[in-house]
Amino acid sequence: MTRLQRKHYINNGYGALSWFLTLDHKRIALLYLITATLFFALGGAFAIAIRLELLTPAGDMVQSETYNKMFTMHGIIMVFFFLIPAIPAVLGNFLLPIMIGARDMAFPKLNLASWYIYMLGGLFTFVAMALGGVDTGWTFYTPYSSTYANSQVIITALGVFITGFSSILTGLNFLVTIHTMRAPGMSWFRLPLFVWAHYAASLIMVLGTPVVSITIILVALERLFHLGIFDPALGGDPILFQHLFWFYSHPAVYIMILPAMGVMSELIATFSRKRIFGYSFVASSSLAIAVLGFLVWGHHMFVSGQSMYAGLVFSILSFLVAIPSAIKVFNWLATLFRGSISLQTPMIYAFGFIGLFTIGGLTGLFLACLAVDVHVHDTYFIVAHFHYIMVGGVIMAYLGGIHYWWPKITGRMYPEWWGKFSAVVIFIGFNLTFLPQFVVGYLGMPRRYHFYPEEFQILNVLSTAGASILGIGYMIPLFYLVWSLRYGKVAGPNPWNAKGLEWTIPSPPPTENFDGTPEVTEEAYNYGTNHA
Amino acid sequence: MNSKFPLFPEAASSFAHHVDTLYFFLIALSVFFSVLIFGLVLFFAFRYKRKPNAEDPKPMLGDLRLELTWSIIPLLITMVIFVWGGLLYYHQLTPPANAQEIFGIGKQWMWKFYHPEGRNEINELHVPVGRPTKVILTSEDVLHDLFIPAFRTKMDVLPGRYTQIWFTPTKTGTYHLFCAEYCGTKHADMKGTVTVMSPLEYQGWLNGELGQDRMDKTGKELFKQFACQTCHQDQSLSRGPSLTGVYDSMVLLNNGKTVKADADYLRESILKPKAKIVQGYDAIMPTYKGQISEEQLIQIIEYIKSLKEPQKEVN
Amino acid sequence: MDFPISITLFIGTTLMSTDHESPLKLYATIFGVLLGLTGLTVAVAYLDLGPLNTLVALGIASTKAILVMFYFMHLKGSDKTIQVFASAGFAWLALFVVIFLADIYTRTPIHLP
Amino acid sequence: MSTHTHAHQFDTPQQQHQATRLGMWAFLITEVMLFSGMFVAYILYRTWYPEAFIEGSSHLDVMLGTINTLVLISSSFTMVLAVHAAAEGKKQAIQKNLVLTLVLGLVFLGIKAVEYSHKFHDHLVPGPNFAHEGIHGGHLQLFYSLYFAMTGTHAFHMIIGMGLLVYLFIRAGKGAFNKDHTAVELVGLYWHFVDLVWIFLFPLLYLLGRHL
Repeated sequence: MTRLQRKHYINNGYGALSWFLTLDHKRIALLYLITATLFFALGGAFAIAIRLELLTPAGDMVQSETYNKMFTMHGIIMVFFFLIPAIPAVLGNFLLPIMIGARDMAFPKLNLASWYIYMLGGLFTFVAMALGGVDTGWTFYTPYSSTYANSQVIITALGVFITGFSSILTGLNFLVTIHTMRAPGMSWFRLPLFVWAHYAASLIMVLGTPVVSITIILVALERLFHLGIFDPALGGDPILFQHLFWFYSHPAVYIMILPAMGVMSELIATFSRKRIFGYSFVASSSLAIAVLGFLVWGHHMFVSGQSMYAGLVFSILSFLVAIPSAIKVFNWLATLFRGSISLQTPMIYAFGFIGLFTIGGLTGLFLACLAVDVHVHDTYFIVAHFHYIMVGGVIMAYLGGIHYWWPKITGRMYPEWWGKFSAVVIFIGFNLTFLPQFVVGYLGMPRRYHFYPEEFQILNVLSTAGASILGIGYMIPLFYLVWSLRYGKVAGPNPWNAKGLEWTIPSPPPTENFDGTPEVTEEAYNYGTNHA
Repeated sequence: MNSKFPLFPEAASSFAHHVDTLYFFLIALSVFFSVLIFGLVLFFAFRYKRKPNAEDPKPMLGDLRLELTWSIIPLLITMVIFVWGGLLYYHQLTPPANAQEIFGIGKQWMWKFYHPEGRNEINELHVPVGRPTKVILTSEDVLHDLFIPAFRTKMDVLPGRYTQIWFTPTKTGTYHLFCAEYCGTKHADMKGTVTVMSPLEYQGWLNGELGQDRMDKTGKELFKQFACQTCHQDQSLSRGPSLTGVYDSMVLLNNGKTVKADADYLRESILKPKAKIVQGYDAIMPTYKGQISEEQLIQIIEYIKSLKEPQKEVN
Repeated sequence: MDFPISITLFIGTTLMSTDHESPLKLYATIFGVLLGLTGLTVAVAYLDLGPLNTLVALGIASTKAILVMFYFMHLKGSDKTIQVFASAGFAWLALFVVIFLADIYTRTPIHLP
Repeated sequence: MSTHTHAHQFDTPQQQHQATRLGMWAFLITEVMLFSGMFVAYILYRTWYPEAFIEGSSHLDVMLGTINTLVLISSSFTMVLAVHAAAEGKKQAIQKNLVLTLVLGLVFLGIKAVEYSHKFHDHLVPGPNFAHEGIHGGHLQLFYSLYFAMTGTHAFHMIIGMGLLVYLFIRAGKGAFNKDHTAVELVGLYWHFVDLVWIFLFPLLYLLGRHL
């Protein structure tokens, strides 16, 4: 077993300061990896608590107040502290500069500042939890959040406000890096699709996040200084908050899914040894999703008292935004056609993504369709839909990406059998958790209910059983990946024999990534050129 | 509510089965595409399994025709769903003119319903089968949402504004009624039942409880109690505009605009009289905000609605 | 009404003649134009142009904004990416407002005379 | 920021300069979208309650608002001169113009403080002690909530800007800008943006409806 005796970015400095004051985008990615995993564990704990509570219709595990705080914290932690930063801040931070042939991000200091701001936001959320938690739901709808709630809304609002800046700084860093630091020869249409997806996601981060920041601050100002912008007693519009909130929060779900789609394109290309079919269509569909994503926020408000005509406008636009996602899935299928497919762990996660994301996307059509949404709005049908996209899509792609680039990040391979095993367990556990929720949703079980009528119990018991399998499934990788740090097989620079700049440098890569700036001469993913 | 383990909700309103048919169409569509995509993925996975030290396959860059087909076909399908859903939505949001009106008030963690005939009920709603019923809703505090799964319809309940929900029950029985917009600690407890009765039973139930008189009768007493008639009389020189037949009529304001005198307008004119002033009258009406409760408001509005023929005995 | 017309004429002439002078002269001219426009917008605010008032006020504000961005923020000479970035910000603001109005104007039908 | 030679991750100083300016403009986009939330709320309530907004803006002092606009535009001008001086490496000129910009910024905040004190004095600050005998009680509070939210956020951005100007002044004193003046340019862009926001706030809050 060859020893890793070279100098690389991990052993290029020891001691806490070399990590907490690092400017190296790869080390910052590791900082994000560890903290994001901790937040995921905390959010997951709340999820398990919720599922246990819903095991019985009587709601006798915790009080209503505590249950409301649990699902609120589950929402806030998972959305703002894991799903939005996960793939961009961990995989994006690590790989983007390498993939475009740069030595680091455009603004390394901003990159580190974004991690500190992310932790500061997390601190505010912990303080809010310590002081009693918040029970407004992760959506903070007014007038409950601004006038009637008596829980820690202001501190949590500040936590979300601060974390928003971490997302803005990451997005800004990506945009400038991709625009100005591509290696010579790396034209826009030679960029890996991973970079295209992160470019589109960064556009949303930069254009959308400030709107939720000001909205959250206005809610805090209304609670602190009676600036009653959302106060219906003064004639304020009870729906204005929802407009401002969803203008960001719907594009936010595209911030989560676009990087996942970027990871997918990389996995499908490498493990079927074929260039992505219709490269330019997949790249431009990322941009189309980013732009169209900003036009559709009203489909969260079909029954909110919004005007019927606006409902029709948002419904047709929501159908339009579904088309680019469909194009991507069909192009991935076409890439598999006549490929040379090897079912290693990342590819199993990729297949899991295609399966679950397709179901998530198709159920999205149910919600864009006005008449069905009137019935299923705010029921478990919606909970199941967005979990299929966020957990089925984003987290499957995230785990696939972690496994695919693990040899590059740590220089060691993960155990192959355990990898496949945990992927299958997660896939089974996931479907058992969320398929019953579609059924109980259409039956009319509203979301955010502490207790429910008896006839929904069996479906909820199934869902809780699935959740425990899913919970175990997520813990297995934690063990064997940590195990692999010490005992994993040493992976050379290119264990998958894949194309792409990140596979041309040693793993783990040196701090400088490349000595001198690489020259790019060939297309992205040009497998199979030995024929020509 | 009867079978122990239902997998599909009961269809108990006129548009319930329309929504269900659309729902089944969407399920069929989803099953078709899921099976197509899963099948292709699994088939390709096994058909093109990587053989040991095989050469990389020939690159296939892309094919515009294929790209167009799988963008246009999904677009057409989605447009079909959009039109079908949109028409049904329009139908769901426009109650018929002859709909019977019931008033509903959402208050933190309970529902109160007021039948014009005077019967009030908490967390329960009795409606006759076969008659289109419109529930006019408002909230006294935060957002709520009246959701009746068996009728396949819901509508948010907003503070400071009326919203409406309508349905035509087609099956007698008792069905769930939920609050579907998060409204605080006991959001899960803010539920009740909708009981659909035959018209005869409903009539019997209506005047079953004695002593409570019709809503507009209570409204008339409130009208006198708050001395509204001192200004609102039918003579031409009365200080306030005449209210006979004003409901749902077009009112010319002093800023040249005309607005429809619907429930929202009447409610705003009582709580914030100076917001909209009728042409030819000056802004002298005091606000009743805080003195008249939501309940009394809808009773007064019900009384104003009943002022069709010229008043005879208003003293 | 003649006062605003003379102002706009003055602005028109100075704008045309700014390109070839030294930067300091250019900045001074733009500065003068901005002050003039401020005076103009205040003056016009007191004239009753009906609904036109809002349009004129926003028009003048936008011209001032464009002047500041082009000359003071050197948008004029900088490369295309920065110009696209600058316009993207305002485009998204406009997009948000326009679709938002789709809901407000159709929510409670206002019967215009 | 960095010495005249470029930071290690860039290949050429031009690339670094280009990246920094692009990064600043991307940041200014987020500032535009930050204010967009309040502009949308303003548009909604102006459409719904025009009379209350006209009454609300009639209480604002147009003279002070106009002076403030002129002050802010002049500070934008002196800022441009500072950036120009930095480009030519004239240390005294940089410091002179930075001080001028700072003073004008302080004048602006001073006038704003005077205006705010008027509102406190006339009980026009939203909240329990909001007293107004006029006809539009609630809607007027909406106007003043928006007024304080928008001008408050703008003033907050001014304070940050003035902090940056002081930082630049100190650095200029130590001759940090004779070779690489990007920092002055960035603060200049930020300052002009703050002026841009006021250019739109002034007519929307002060001028609309004056003619009635």
